[in-house]
Amino acid sequence: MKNEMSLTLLCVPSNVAVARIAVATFAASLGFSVSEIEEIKVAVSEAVSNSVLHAYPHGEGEVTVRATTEDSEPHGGELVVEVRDTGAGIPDIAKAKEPGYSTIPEHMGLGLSFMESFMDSLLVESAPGKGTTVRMVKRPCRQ
Amino acid sequence: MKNEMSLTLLCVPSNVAVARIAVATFAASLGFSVSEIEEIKVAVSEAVSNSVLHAYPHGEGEVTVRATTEDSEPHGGELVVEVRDTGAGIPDIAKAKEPGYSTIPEHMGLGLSFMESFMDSLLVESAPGKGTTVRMVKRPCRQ
Amino acid sequence: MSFHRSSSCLIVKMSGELDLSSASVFKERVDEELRKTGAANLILNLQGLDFVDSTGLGAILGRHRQITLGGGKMILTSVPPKVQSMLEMAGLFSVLQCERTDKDALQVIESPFQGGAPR
Amino acid sequence: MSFHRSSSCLIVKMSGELDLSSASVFKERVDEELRKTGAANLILNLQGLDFVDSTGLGAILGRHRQITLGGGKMILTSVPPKVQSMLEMAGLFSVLQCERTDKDALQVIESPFQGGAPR
Ligand SMILES: Nc1ncnc2c1ncn2[C@@H]1O[C@H](COP(=O)(O)OP(=O)(O)O)[C@@H](O)[C@H]1O
Ligand SMILES: Nc1ncnc2c1ncn2[C@@H]1O[C@H](COP(=O)(O)OP(=O)(O)O)[C@@H](O)[C@H]1O
Repeated sequence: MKNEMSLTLLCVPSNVAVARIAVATFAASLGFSVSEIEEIKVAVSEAVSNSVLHAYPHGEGEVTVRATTEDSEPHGGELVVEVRDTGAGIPDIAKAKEPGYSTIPEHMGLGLSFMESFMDSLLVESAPGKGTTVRMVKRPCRQ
Repeated sequence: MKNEMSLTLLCVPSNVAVARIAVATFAASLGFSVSEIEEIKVAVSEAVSNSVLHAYPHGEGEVTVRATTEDSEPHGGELVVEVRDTGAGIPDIAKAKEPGYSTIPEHMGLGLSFMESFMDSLLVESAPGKGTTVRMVKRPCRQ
Repeated sequence: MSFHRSSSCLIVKMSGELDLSSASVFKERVDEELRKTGAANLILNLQGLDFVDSTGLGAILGRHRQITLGGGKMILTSVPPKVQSMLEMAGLFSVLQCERTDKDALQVIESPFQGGAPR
Repeated sequence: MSFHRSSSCLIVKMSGELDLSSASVFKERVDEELRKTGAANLILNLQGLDFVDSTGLGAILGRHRQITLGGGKMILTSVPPKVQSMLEMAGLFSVLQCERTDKDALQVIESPFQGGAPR
């Protein structure tokens, strides 16, 4: 089924749950298993947490979560999630993706690794000063 | 706490749940009771169902759900939800609000009544051919 | 949603949410089950129902109309408080009969004095 | 989240979600409870934990660091399968000790041979 949602949120911690629960409910119609939905929730949580934590160190900002499903082959039943902010950006994406690398001391540096593990594909686009877009795709396993 | 969300959805039945669950999660930080959150879910469900059912009889369309909370007095802790479509509009709002009035045979005609009962205030703005905006406000009771 | 059959009565245990999206599935599945079993009476157990809105109530009322037209009886059981107050608001509390348990409802349906279609 | 005290050990039963929003509440409340009770060891029962992400795991690891620095022992119990696989991915399975039940964990902590701070 073709479907689209676009959710824009203020970058505050309590909105991370809004984003992951909205996308999980949106994805439910695609026939993902319970544990696949859990994986989608973690991936969205990581991406939106990153925008909240890293994108706007000096003030307020927004993050937009777009999700789409297509009904045309060969993309039948595919969930695409795009998380976009217009914040600080990532100077070195390869470095950011290394497990354990974080620019915030108390943090794990595992956000991007979890997105990569839990979704079928991950694409990070970022330009310092312009912002970051994370694009993730997942297909239900039983299809 | 000041907070904002804006969610745009394709008008398909499965997105009604996306809207009500997103707003319920968004509202959770305001300290509503469990049963108040249930009431918010019903009201949002009714408003978004109306856009899906009535706004675009001849094709595809979108509905946008905006929710905000303010931290400035006297609106401290107030949830404002606005559900907007750009569809058919309502020719006679007073008539539409009558309990039991529906232009679709199998339906109850109770959507607007439930919004009015479950929220503290309801404002309907509509112009035939232009679309409909429903604005609802609710404050947590224990405040 | 799960189905049970007891003499002339179909018992449907509801679960999850009943809204615009699930109402059509609910209608189809209940109607199919009524056809398959030939049951004249219907018990809807609402215990597991997490959410219902006016579209969901409409779907429940629709089953009531159909069962009543066929001379049968429809009874709601284990009605959660929040659903109860919505039924009251909707003025449906007088139309839709409610009983506490499935057993109570079965007794009402099977009693020769209280009506309900014959077995 | 609920707290129980058993000899030198604080037992915290987790519930709900542990993410960026709740992690700070979790830290504050556990640290306050550790201070109030003076407990040197910590058992985190994860049975009721519905959701955790890397920020949540970071908050758990933070408590582990603190307890270990103080010479105590921290043990996770009733770890749900999905949390277990995230701990494995994060390479934390070797760092964070897990036991099946709170009782098992208490035995480990109170055994003089297995370490843990004295009562
Ligand atoms: N949206 C973003 N905006 C700016 N920087 C980001 C963003 N996402 C990730 N980063 C950078 O990449 C690093 C690694 O990210 P990640 O793997 O998610 O770990 P963590 O969020 O725990 O630091 C972050 O510490 C941050 O410096
Ligand atoms: N967003 C909308 N766009 C167009 N018409 C609407 C919209 N919302 C409500 N209406 C009209 O108002 C009537 C009453 O609405 P409501 O009380 O919600 O009952 P119901 O949705 O069950 O018909 C509808 O039948 C419809 O004709």
